[in-house]
Amino acid sequence: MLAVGLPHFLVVGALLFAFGAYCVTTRKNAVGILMGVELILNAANVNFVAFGHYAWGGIHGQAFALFVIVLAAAEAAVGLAIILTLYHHFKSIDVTRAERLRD
Amino acid sequence: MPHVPHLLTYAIAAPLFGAAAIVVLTLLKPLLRLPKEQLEWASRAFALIFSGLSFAFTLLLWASFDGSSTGPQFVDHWVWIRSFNIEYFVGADGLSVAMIILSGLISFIATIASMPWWVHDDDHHPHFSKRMVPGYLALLLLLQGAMLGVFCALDFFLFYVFWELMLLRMYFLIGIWGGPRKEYAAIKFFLYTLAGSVLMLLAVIGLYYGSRPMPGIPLTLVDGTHVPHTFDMLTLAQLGHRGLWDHLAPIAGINFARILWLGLFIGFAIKIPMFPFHTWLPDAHVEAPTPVSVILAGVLLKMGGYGILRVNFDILPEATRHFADAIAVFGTINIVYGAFVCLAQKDLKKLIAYSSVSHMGFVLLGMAAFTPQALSGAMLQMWTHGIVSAMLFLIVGVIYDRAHHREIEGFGGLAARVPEYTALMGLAFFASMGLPGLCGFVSEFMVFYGSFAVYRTLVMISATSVILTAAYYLWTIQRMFLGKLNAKYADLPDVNWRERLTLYPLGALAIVFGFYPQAVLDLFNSSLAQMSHLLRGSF
Amino acid sequence: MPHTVEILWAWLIPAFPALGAFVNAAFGKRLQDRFGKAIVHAIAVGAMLAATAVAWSYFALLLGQPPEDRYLHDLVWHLFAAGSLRVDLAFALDPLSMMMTLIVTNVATLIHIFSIGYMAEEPAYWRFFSYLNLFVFSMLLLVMGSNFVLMFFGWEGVGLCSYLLISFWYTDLDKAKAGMKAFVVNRFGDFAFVIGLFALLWGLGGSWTTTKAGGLGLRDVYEASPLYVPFHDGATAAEAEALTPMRSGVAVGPTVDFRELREEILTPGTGVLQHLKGATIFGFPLIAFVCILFFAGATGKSAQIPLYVWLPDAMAGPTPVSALIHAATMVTAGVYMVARLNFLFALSPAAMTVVAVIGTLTAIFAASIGLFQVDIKKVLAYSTVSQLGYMFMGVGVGAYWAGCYHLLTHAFFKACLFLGSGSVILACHHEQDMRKMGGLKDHTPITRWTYAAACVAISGFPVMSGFFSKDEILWKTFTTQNLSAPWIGPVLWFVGLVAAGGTSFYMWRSYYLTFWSGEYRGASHDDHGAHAVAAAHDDHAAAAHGADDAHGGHAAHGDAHGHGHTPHESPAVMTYVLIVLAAGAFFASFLGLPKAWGFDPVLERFLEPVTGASAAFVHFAEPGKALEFVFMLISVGVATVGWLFAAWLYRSGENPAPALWLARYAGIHRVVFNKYYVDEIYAATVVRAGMVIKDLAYWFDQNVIDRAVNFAAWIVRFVANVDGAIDKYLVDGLVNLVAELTLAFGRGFRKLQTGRLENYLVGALAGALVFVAVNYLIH
Amino acid sequence: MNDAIAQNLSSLSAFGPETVLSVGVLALFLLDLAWRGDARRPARLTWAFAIVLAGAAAALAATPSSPRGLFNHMLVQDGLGTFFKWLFLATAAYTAGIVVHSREISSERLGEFYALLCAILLGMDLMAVSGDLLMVYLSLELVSMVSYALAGFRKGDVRSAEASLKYVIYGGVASGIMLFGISYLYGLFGTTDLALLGPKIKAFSSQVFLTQTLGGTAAAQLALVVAVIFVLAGVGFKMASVPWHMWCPDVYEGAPTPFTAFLSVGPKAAGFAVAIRFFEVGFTEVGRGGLVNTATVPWPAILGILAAITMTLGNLTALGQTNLKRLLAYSSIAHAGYLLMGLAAASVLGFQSVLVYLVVYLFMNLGAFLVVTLMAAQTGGENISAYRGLIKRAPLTAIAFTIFLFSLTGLPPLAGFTGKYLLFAALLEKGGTWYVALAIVGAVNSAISLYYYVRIVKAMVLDRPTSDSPVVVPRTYGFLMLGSVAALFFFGLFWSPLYQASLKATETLFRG
Repeated sequence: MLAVGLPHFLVVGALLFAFGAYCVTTRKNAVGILMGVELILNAANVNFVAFGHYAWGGIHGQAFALFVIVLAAAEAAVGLAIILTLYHHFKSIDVTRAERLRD
Repeated sequence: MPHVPHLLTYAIAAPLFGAAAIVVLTLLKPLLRLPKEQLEWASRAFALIFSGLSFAFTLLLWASFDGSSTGPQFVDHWVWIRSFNIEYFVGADGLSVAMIILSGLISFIATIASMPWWVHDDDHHPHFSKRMVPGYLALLLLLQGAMLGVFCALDFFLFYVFWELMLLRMYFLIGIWGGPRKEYAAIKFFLYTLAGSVLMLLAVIGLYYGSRPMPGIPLTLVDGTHVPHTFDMLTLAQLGHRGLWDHLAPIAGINFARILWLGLFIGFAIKIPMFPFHTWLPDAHVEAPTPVSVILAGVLLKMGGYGILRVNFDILPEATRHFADAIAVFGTINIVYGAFVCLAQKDLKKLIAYSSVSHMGFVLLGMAAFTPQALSGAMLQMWTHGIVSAMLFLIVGVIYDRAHHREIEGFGGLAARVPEYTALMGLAFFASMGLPGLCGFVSEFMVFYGSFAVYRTLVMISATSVILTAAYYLWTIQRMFLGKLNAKYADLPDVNWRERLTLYPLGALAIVFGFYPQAVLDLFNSSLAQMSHLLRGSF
Repeated sequence: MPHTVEILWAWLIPAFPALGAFVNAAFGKRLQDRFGKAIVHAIAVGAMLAATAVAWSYFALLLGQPPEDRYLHDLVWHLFAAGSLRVDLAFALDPLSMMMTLIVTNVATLIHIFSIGYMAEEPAYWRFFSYLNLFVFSMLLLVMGSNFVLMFFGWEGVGLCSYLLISFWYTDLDKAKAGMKAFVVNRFGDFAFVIGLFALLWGLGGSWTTTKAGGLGLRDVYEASPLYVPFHDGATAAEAEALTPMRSGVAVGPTVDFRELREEILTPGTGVLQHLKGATIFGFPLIAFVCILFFAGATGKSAQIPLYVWLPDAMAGPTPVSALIHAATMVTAGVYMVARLNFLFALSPAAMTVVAVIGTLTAIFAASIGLFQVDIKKVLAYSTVSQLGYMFMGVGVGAYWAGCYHLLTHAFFKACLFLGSGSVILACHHEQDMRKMGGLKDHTPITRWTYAAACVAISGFPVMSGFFSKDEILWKTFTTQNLSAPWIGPVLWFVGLVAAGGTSFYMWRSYYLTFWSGEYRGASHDDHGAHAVAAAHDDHAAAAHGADDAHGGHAAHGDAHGHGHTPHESPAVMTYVLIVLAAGAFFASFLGLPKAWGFDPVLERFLEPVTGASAAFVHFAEPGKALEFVFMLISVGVATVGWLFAAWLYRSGENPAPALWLARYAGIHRVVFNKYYVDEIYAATVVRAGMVIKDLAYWFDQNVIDRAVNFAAWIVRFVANVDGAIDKYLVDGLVNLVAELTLAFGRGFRKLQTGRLENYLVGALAGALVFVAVNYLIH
Repeated sequence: MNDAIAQNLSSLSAFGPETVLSVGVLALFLLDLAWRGDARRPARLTWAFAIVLAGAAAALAATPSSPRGLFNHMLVQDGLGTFFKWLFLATAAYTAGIVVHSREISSERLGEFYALLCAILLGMDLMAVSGDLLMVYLSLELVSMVSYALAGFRKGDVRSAEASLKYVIYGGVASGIMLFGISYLYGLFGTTDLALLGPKIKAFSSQVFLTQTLGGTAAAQLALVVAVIFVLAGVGFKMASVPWHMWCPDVYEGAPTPFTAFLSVGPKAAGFAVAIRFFEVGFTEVGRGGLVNTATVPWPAILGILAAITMTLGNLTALGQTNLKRLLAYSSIAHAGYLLMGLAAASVLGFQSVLVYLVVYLFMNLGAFLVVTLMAAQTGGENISAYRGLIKRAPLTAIAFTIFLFSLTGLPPLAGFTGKYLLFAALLEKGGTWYVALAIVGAVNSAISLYYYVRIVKAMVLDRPTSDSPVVVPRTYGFLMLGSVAALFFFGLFWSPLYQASLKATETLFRG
């Protein structure tokens, strides 16, 4: 039987991070990018929880993950608010439109 | 002569104080309801008084200086920034005393030359002596204080601070009150010299951290506190004499002392200016107003030579020995190359600027030879060049103020119209070309004599400047003064009193030091003999 | 060391002229405006008279000493010192410098007096006399200085005065250029002189160290410390000893003092002589190197091949100047120097040969050019060059006293000739072309007779001093044994003899053309422009007037010359001077009546203490009195042939031969008349090279160094792809491949900041990953 | 359990400034609402903000700085934290001084601005005293999130909106990366407490368990490198160091100028505070005669390379800028590079030099932004061309700006020189080829930086003015400029006090 252990979770975490990274670097949609950020944060969460459970015990990892979840929500809120403002200006949430500030 | 306490501090502080007075007066202008005119004249009076005061202090220094002693005299020594063992430490010794006096003299002359006198220039381009007068004079005084500070400072950090200070002042003096391409010239000057001085800063810090107490050489502050490192240049020199730097860990496989030496030397060489770091000089000179040119040529270039003697030679003798041949070669290039470039000049001021390049080459060549004659000759060359080049630039200023151009070919036959001016220019030219009986000769002779023992071929090459210098100066005289009078200048006025006040003293000095150079040599001969001993010592 | 007489007031001799020069320079114009010209020349001549008086009084003092002690020394102050180098401002009067001092003061006084008349119409009278006094001051420094440095002070000082006086009428650009040429050409000589001096001093530096046969190398310098021991710090006995090591009671080591140098070389046992003889520099024997360089310096000042080109042009100066500087005094400085250093030159046969050969060549070369000159002053100029050649011949073969004697006699007769020509020129209203003179013997009798007397002297007839001095030189040349090869002497003698014949011819030619050859031709100005040279000289004259114009003096000038075109004798103040000089040229004979005639030459005895220094090294054959008489006869014969030939050709003014020959040998004439195109050759080589190098150097400065500097800035600029604002700062421009590459690089940098968020994010992530990778890999 | 509560309660005594600020945030929001419609509202709000700051300062002064852990080692109390808190307070006060006369923050929203500023201040304070990576993350997020809001504070301004968008996304990614790194650190060592991490990292090679779990030393090593670099990315984002700097010019340009001013000093300093703690505690120990790098990751080299790249890129890119805010943004990137040199030195003097430099930087950079704000308000121009001939229109402002710029260049006798001197001194004290090379890079960069600073000076002093109308300088600005100039001169000539303060702040760091 295949025992699910720490390495598996770590691989999942790394994959999530990679997907998140891919997402933020390729999406043109601001909301999509924000989702990529969420993926990255959750990749970290997976790591925290997995490490906490398999390697160190205690609730430290889980607690950390909870904080992250809360903050991720807050960040998403702020981010969406700003995207909304931008939408008022550009009537679009395509970030490639926002390139007035450049050299 | 009575020993005046804090003499050097007074000399440095007088111009700084004058500048402060002008600034305060300017700030109070609205309060006192001073008319612009009155403010300007008050500034001028302040400048003359404080610059003159500073000059008087340096004269007093000359009168009471003991040339036979090689240690520092008139020392002022306080702890300044204790946490870094930085001290306010000024003093005059054989290496610096002549330069201190020279900068006092030239500063005062330059201040006189900054007085306005020309009434009918057009309103769009007023004469520099009438533009933003308080600012100009305050900067000029600050520059003078900083220059004196550089020569007096015996704490390396203090030295560096003064060094950088004068850089900034110069930038503004050229940039604001200069000629048509002033911005280009100012920024070129600034970048060039800043590039040199940042390297210098690193080397200064490197020396500081390389220093450590040695048997018999404790490192202490003036209050007796023992410290691990020091900025005291005299102590650093003692450490250098004992070969401390040669034991520092090498950097990238290269002797660290030599890297430090190069860092310092490039900073100074730019000031001298040594080929190929010289191209800022013609531009800066051409664009600078006359008094600034006077200071630039008369004092600033000497800082390079002084710095090399004080720092490279005294603190890093071993590396100096290693690089001596290179210095001599560059000195020779300076001399000959500068002279040839002079021949090609059409702008009078540029010609004189390049002649400075040529003449400062003697300083390099003389220093590289290490013999007491050559070292004394190099120092004397700095002194005489200070006097003569200042006079030359004043002379250029005279004609520029009148004709509003400096094209040599644009004049002709002026001797018939302005005989006094012609005579003064002739005197300055002949002094500059090293005619015996005028001050340039003795220094060149001593440099050649002292260097011939070491660099025979280089001296022979350099001595061709005897011919070239005569050629370019006489050619200039011929083109400007001889022949038929150019009708455009039929009404050219001769020198006026303000110009006489600046030119005659310098002219007289050029003759006096031509026949009695020993008066100056006595100031530094023993120190330089000692240095010569040191540099040749461990061969 | 022989006894030295310390004196206190020798400095007065140069000081009086210096004072005169200063007063006239500073206040002369105002004095002249207020009190007239008399006050100016009163000051100048007064200064000269005072100096002369002091000089004579010291002459008396000198004669009072026993011959070996005739050395008066006056230390004024230490000029400068560093290390073991010590240079004094000190004057020394030994027989040689005494002779020179007397020549300078007396002849100069006479010429000052002559100038009162000659320059009477010059508005810048005060300037002229100031320059003259300054010249005398410098010349006195030159001859009286006790050391090389002071001699060099004078050496350069006379050069300066020569420059000032040649370009005295500076509004004429040609004259100004002549002055510049004189100075710059002289500087070539000075260059050689100082190098020679440094080489000598360097050689002496190693004189007491046994290992350094070839002088000192870089490392040796630091070991052979005596040259460099601190001056003030010579505290310990060892250092003091090292500073001035004593050998055989004489301080040895580098010294600029003639006397000390002589002592350390000549005193047996110091080892200096042996050292110098063995030393080499750049592979040459040191002494030959030094002496030849010194002589090269002399060729500049004394107008010898190859640096003589300036002297003919120097005739642009006022005629008294030509007489004083370019005939009697300054140009003899080189001869004086060689005579002064006879103990050095005598050590090197090679150097002596060079001196003698160059002197002889100059004598014949200049004489040949002199044959065809039409400008009276040019004739005299080439004659001077030629006569200086004789002097060098004399000092070159080792007959130092003979060279000095010729120097003395030449001072008289050449000054007389020049002043005579000045008188003629004044008579002909500033006409210098002899073809426009003629028949002056009736108009200017005193000038004519003094000129004739001087011609007798220079051509070498045994009634005047020139014969004795020249013949002594020729005789010594024939008998010398001091040159590199024994046959050189006789060959030089023969060449010198031919030159003497030429001298006789062209001097008499000038005499006949000027004073005989029919009637005065100056009235007709028909041939204006017919001869380029003549035209040029007219221009000179015109320009001279132009100069007066500039000083607003034309009216006065016109009045003074208002009496048409008739020549007139000069005022008494000038003619008396001519008479005195002619008499001097005669009486100088008694100083050097030859041994062959049973006399003991006075001057030879007098100069013995100086020239005797080399006695041990110079030798002459003694073929007997009979042969000497034969040689004298040959000399006289050659001179007579030259005279008669000139008389036949030019006396009547109707002999068609000159014109005929001129036409037939036009090619040769042109070459010789144009001084063998030496000036043009110099222009094409030395001057051209200088001009090319200067252009190259400046081009290099502007286009390589400055661009390199700007390039550094440009790199920075391109990296940032700066907009036009910065262009203003760094406009010097540089477009090349490297800059283009940098530009591309810069675009890449700029691209980073696209303003596009996703690129930023890629940057952030990729940056982090790159760092991870790099760290992981290098770890 | 009671122990923990007791400890938390006792920790509160050292939590004074933060408490005051927390209360202040709420109070300011409430007052903003309460005074709505009042004509004197801006002045009263400013006073209120000043009172909050004063309260925080008083609380800070009353807080002991003897080192100890607070709240279960979530926070620490030590000299370093106190030093930074003072620095932040000063920055906030200065910013308040700037904002009062800025046209970019409308008076209706002033209260909001102050409240948010207070919140950032709270976040930065927490950053400076974070003793645990969790706290680092939380406080950093606090600072970031409020910053996003403030960057887009100008309603209706598209550039402001764009700036805040870029900021929020970039910041989100950066903090995500950092968090991921933290997760690995936690995984490797089982703790996020910085004080505990240190010894564990030092004993890393003996971590048998992990090497087995993670499949060998190499993998563990990779994990550690990833972790450290990722944490550095989060911190580097705050410091604006390459390659995490790209948000900086755009945000600086788009954000309201007073906030840009604050941003250029406050969060940057906070980033350095975290960096000092993270790298010092985790990666060095005190050896004989100095600090020794013990970690298996060559972090001084990483930081050194980062420093060199950051300052070079910052300076070179700044050369071409004509918009002053953008130019100062690149300049601030370059300054991050200079500061990184101090971290790279990994010595007491290195950390000290960072602290001193930050103080000096506060005066000169805020001074520069003060002038920029003034000019934007008076002439509406942010471009360099708007500064032409300023010396004629506002001589004292021009002189003050010149002094700020020269101080930024690092010319004596101005304080910028002091800072730079100490940085170079720290490098050369360490010695060795690479440190000397880094110092030379720094020196050359100083020279390059002069070039663009002087361009501004040149425009102000040498060029002809575009308009003759004088620029009116509000009195507050005048005092601030004068004070900054005085401070720059004072710290340039007598920097012993500053140096002593930094010594006091850092001496508690190396307790081992």
